[in-house]
Amino acid sequence: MTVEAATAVPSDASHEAGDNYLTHERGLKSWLITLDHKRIGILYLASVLLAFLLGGVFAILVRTELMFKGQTLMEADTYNQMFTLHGAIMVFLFIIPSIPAALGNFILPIQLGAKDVAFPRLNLASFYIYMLGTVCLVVAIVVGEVNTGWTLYAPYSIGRNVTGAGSSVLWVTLGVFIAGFSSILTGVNFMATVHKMRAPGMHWKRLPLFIWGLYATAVIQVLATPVLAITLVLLFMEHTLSIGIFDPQLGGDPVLFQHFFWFYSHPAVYIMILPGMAVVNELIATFSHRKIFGYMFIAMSSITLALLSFLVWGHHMFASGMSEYATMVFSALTFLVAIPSGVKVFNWLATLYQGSISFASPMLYALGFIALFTIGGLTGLFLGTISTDIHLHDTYFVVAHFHYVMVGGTVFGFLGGLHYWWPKMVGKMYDEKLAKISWFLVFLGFNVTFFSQFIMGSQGMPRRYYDYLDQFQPLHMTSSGGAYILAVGFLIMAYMFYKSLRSGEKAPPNPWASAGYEWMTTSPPHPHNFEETPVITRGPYDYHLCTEEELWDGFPEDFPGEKAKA
Amino acid sequence: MNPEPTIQMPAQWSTIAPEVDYMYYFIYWVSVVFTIGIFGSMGWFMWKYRRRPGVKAKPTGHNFGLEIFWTFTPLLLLAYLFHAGFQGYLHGTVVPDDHVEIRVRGMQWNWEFEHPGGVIDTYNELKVPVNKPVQLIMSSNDVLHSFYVPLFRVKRDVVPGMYTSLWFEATHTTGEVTGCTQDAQCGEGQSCYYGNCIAQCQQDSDCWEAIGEGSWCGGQVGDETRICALPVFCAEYCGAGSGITRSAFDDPDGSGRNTNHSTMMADLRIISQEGYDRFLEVGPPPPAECATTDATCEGEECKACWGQSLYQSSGCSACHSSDGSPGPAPTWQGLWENQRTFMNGAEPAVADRNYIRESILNPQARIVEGFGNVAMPAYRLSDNQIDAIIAYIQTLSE
Amino acid sequence: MAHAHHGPDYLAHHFDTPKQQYEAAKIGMWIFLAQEVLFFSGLFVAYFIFRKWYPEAWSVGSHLLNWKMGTLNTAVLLLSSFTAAMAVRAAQIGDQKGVPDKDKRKFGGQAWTGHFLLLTFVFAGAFMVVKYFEYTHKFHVGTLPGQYFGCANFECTGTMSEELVEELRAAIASAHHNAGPDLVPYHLRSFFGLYFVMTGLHGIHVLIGMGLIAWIWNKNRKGEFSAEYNTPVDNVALYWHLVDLVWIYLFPLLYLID
Amino acid sequence: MADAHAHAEHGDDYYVHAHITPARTYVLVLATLLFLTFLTVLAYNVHLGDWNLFVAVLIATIKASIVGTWFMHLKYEQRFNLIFFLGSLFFVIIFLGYTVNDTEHRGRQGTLTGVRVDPATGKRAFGSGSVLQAEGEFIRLPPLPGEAGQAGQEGEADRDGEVPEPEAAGAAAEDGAAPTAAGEPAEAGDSEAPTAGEAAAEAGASPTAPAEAGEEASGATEGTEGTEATEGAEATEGE
Repeated sequence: MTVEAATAVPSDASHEAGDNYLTHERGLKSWLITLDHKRIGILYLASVLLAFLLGGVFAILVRTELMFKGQTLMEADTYNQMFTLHGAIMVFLFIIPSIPAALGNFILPIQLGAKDVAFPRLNLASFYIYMLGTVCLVVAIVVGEVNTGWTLYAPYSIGRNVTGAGSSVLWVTLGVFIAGFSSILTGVNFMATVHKMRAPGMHWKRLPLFIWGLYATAVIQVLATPVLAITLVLLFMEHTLSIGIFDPQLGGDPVLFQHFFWFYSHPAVYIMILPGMAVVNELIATFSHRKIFGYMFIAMSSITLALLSFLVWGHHMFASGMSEYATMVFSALTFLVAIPSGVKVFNWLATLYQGSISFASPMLYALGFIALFTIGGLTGLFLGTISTDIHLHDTYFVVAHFHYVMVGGTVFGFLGGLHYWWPKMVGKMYDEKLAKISWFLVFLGFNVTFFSQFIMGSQGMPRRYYDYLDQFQPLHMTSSGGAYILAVGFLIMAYMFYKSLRSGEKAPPNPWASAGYEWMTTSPPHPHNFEETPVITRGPYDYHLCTEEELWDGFPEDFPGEKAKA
Repeated sequence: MNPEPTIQMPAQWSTIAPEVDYMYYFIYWVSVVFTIGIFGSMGWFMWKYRRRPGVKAKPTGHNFGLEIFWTFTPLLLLAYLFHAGFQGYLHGTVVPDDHVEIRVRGMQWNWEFEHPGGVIDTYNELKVPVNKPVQLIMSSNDVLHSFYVPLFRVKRDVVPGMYTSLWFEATHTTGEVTGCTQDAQCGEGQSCYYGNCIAQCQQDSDCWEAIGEGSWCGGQVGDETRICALPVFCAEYCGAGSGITRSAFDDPDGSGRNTNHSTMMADLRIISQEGYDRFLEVGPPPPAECATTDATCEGEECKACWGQSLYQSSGCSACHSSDGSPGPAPTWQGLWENQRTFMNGAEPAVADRNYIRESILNPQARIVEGFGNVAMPAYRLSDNQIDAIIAYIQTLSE
Repeated sequence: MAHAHHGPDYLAHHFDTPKQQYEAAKIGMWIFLAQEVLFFSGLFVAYFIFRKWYPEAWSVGSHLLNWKMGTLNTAVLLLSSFTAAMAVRAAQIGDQKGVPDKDKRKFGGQAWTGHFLLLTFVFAGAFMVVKYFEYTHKFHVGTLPGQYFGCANFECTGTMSEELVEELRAAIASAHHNAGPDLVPYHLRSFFGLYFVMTGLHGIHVLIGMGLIAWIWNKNRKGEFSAEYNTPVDNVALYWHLVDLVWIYLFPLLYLID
Repeated sequence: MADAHAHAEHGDDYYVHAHITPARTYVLVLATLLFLTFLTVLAYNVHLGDWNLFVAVLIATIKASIVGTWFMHLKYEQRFNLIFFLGSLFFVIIFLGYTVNDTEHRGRQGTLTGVRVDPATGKRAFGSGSVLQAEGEFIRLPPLPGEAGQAGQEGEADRDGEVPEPEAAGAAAEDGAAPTAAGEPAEAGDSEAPTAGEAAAEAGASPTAPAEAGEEASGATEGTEGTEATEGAEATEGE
């Protein structure tokens, strides 16, 4: 490895050799008021995993209810609350912060060779803001009756003069509003960090693609989230004061709410998927031992996606009574999104070509990502084409499509990243065999769950239905069965990580023999990430510049697992 | 009779369905080609370049031409998709001139259909003529709804405070056209419905056999005879009944239908033009338990029965009692030909046929002394229905 | 390597140079300001759409506002922006001696920073006082948003207060777009809905700004800023200017559209 | 960045060198801003119709750029900050432009899609709020005390007690002199001005009616077509 220190001055005389961020300070307090981006990343990780668990429980309840025609578990109204909470929690508390705030917080400064993010206090603040938002959402769950769907469409969510949502919607609104600021502040922090905190020698063309992806995400977070905030303010005011902006009873326009909502929520889809793609770049390069093909094209496709994401929100509204002119423009622009997405997939394939492909568990997630994202992306064509969208809109086809993108994309990216960086984070290896078993179950379960939903959707099964016609019984049964397989896969994974924490083998600094910058430091990293500020002399994927030994054994210590295979 | 449904798409029942399906399958095959290409090459690379001792990855080169190729050639395909999709959309938007206009009102959780001439159909039942363009002009009273008929491939949100519209032209009837006037004139297991013989059913699969897959066994749940129809869904989420409730419409027939977003479904019956004209003439039919023949209700007994049914299903019972007990509105017991005094300055009058008729159609015209607190909504009922209610009120005074 | 121990006191441990720290802070602030722009944008979008749909309501609504108070507030905010800019300048010059350019040193130094910050604070307070009078008048009369329009003090008695009737009469008479004498546009409700949300959110920003200015003023009093290090003053002033920028648009759009 | 200053002797890149603007410039900027404020108020008092809005926005934009350039130091700021801040305005324009592309073009192609008032019949769409349906886009001012004989034609509004309707009922409740006007559709309907009469008639209908109370309110027109409503209302007054 060609890491050179600029000077030989030790970073901090008080640090003993082998000191790392986990052992540097001890006690609960040291965690709660930490300014270390790594610890904040871990805090986020724990929180989003809890949110994932909660959202997952709701998902299982929803699927169980739908397993049989008629009432299976719960009343129709309870069912409505379940899918609302599943959506709201998964979107706002899990997917959006998952990769940027949890993995990104941990990895981004290390990859940059920085000691911390630009604004550590802001970073901690954004975590607590996120927690405050979570508390509000939990209050909403406890006081009950949130049954608006995660989209909070007006006028149902206004709940005035119609059979609408009760005041618990206000708690959701508040929770999402607050959590949104967490997202904004993370974005601000990452952008400033990427601009100003890069290690010497790391010019923009040497930036790891993970960071390019997170940078593009941050741009969206900063520019789109405030629009959600103002939408929620208006909704809140409409609910409490009846200001007459979205409420047709008072001359407002409910379709305007959808414009406001999707101006944020469409870019938010890219807040979700771009980091997933970003992780996959790292995984593909590491486990193929090959420089990413078309580095600049991938980097620019991330930025392009971020910008395009602001231009296409109307494709959620083709059936909503929007004008035909707007429909035309939005449909045309929507197709442009396919271009950068396609570029990424093609480039990943080209990277695999002539590589040296290892099938370690993170790579399985990356390959799974490509497969599922391909399906998710191609089914997007059905929805971008207006005439077919009219038929498919608000059916299970849409549900399946966005689960393929968000679960098959983001969650697979997140899990791949979690497996990949787990040794770096906790300093321990995990049981590769269990990891592979759980991957298989998750991959299988996911496809069984959601592929059947494509067929239901095109056959005309509307979404958010508590009950269904006879003809959909077999498919709903299949879908619910898949959900259980998925759940078992996740349980095994949870056990696997738990086992690793308890009794995992000690991880070497670079278990995957990666050329990435973050593997240059110890596992777990030094409190300041690197003992000495690294000077970057090559790109993050320049495997051809690595020595034979580095490529096969990792560095600087041996990694038994990889070596045994070799 | 009808084009068979495929594993992916339901049967085609409207004139625009083939065009939508063509686009669907076009994209489907494009996707299949791409999927095979991507999965195939991925699988091949995974096998061919799996990690083996001593075999290094080849350094990545540059191929600017290739990058440009796969960045820009998909644009051609995408341009075509946009063009064709938008064209199809416009076909679904611009209505042919010789269409029938039907006014649709969505409300939690019922559909109300008003036909030309002001005939308001039974809740959740839409009759349309076959082979005739039908334009629906829709708006909603409360929250967003969405009118969706999968077999027609049409969908449009129903937005409060705004009109939306869609049109379709059905290509098949949901029954056989025989010009019947009584059930006896139709085959076994069929009902005579405005001159059309429509299959009776117990469950959806009966209708699949009779008129094709995707149809369903509609009608009011609880009726003895139910007849086949196409399902109309509300595709946009419109909530559940846990908030403020409007009791009258929560559970019109006590069967558990129409209490929720997922129960907001309607029956779509496609009948012959003659049958439709007849419907416009006589209005919606009495419930099956009251009459044996369609749409006509001969005899006071049938009318009173119908009236009682309407008393329940239209929500009158929420305010008007039928046994003389006090309520927010005057009781119907002993109402007939009773002397009424009014609070807003109108002359006292006798509750006769004309008075009851006015009270239903324009309830605020004269308000009975002591009942100023509740504003009764105006009801749009056909003449036959009003007669039935009057007959029912008469029976309560005997 | 420059670590916390090696640089000046104000240099945080994870930065290498004051310049890096300064630029990071500035870039962060500007990104945050861009966020603020989009935050307010939603209101302006709603404003323009409803303005196009309901011109009479907007026209009559603007005549129901007191443009003199609006003008006064604009002047006050511009002055506060000026003093904020001067405070930054004073902090940038710092207390260092021996700077040859006399003009540059005029109004410079810690003392002047404090004075200008205090002035800014006072102007901000004045703005809020004027706002307070405007709001209380509207509460009193009943020019309130949405369903509360016509309900003095949010108590809907079903009767419009006489003052409101008088004001409406005058506003309708002078409004450029109106439907005829004595015809009140229904959508005044939406106008005042937007008016209160827009000015209310702006007012909250002013209050936050006042808090920040007070905080910076105190830091300055303790002598934490110098010619080398004055980033917080700079950033708070930037925030304050943004608050001013928003008002620069709100004022004509709400008060002066005729 | 990090590489240039590993030594005790710091180069130019170590400390911040802010650009200090002369106080005179700031005073000049302030004066310009105050002058422009004066100008915008001046323009307000000249009746330019829709151009008033345009002029107001134009002057505001000039003022905003002056504040940005000098007070916020954008003139001396790093290029990225300038680009990003101005770039955010680009997204605002997209937001506004695309949304207006919808709101301003509804009902152009399919004349019935997206409009609030049916252009053929003048009927207002279901769900616009029963009050709005009944009274149209405009409400008459209630008469001042002493102006007898001008009964407000609004119906009594909130019988169900759910929707407080402030000025509806205002006059009706108090003005005992005209008991038949409020909530008395039959009479109003008989009046000689048929269209307005109907509008008034329906005003009495329930605000929360599930059926379409008062959809025929002819006074209900689109906001921009104020004249029709005016006629309707005046006709009522004439009864």
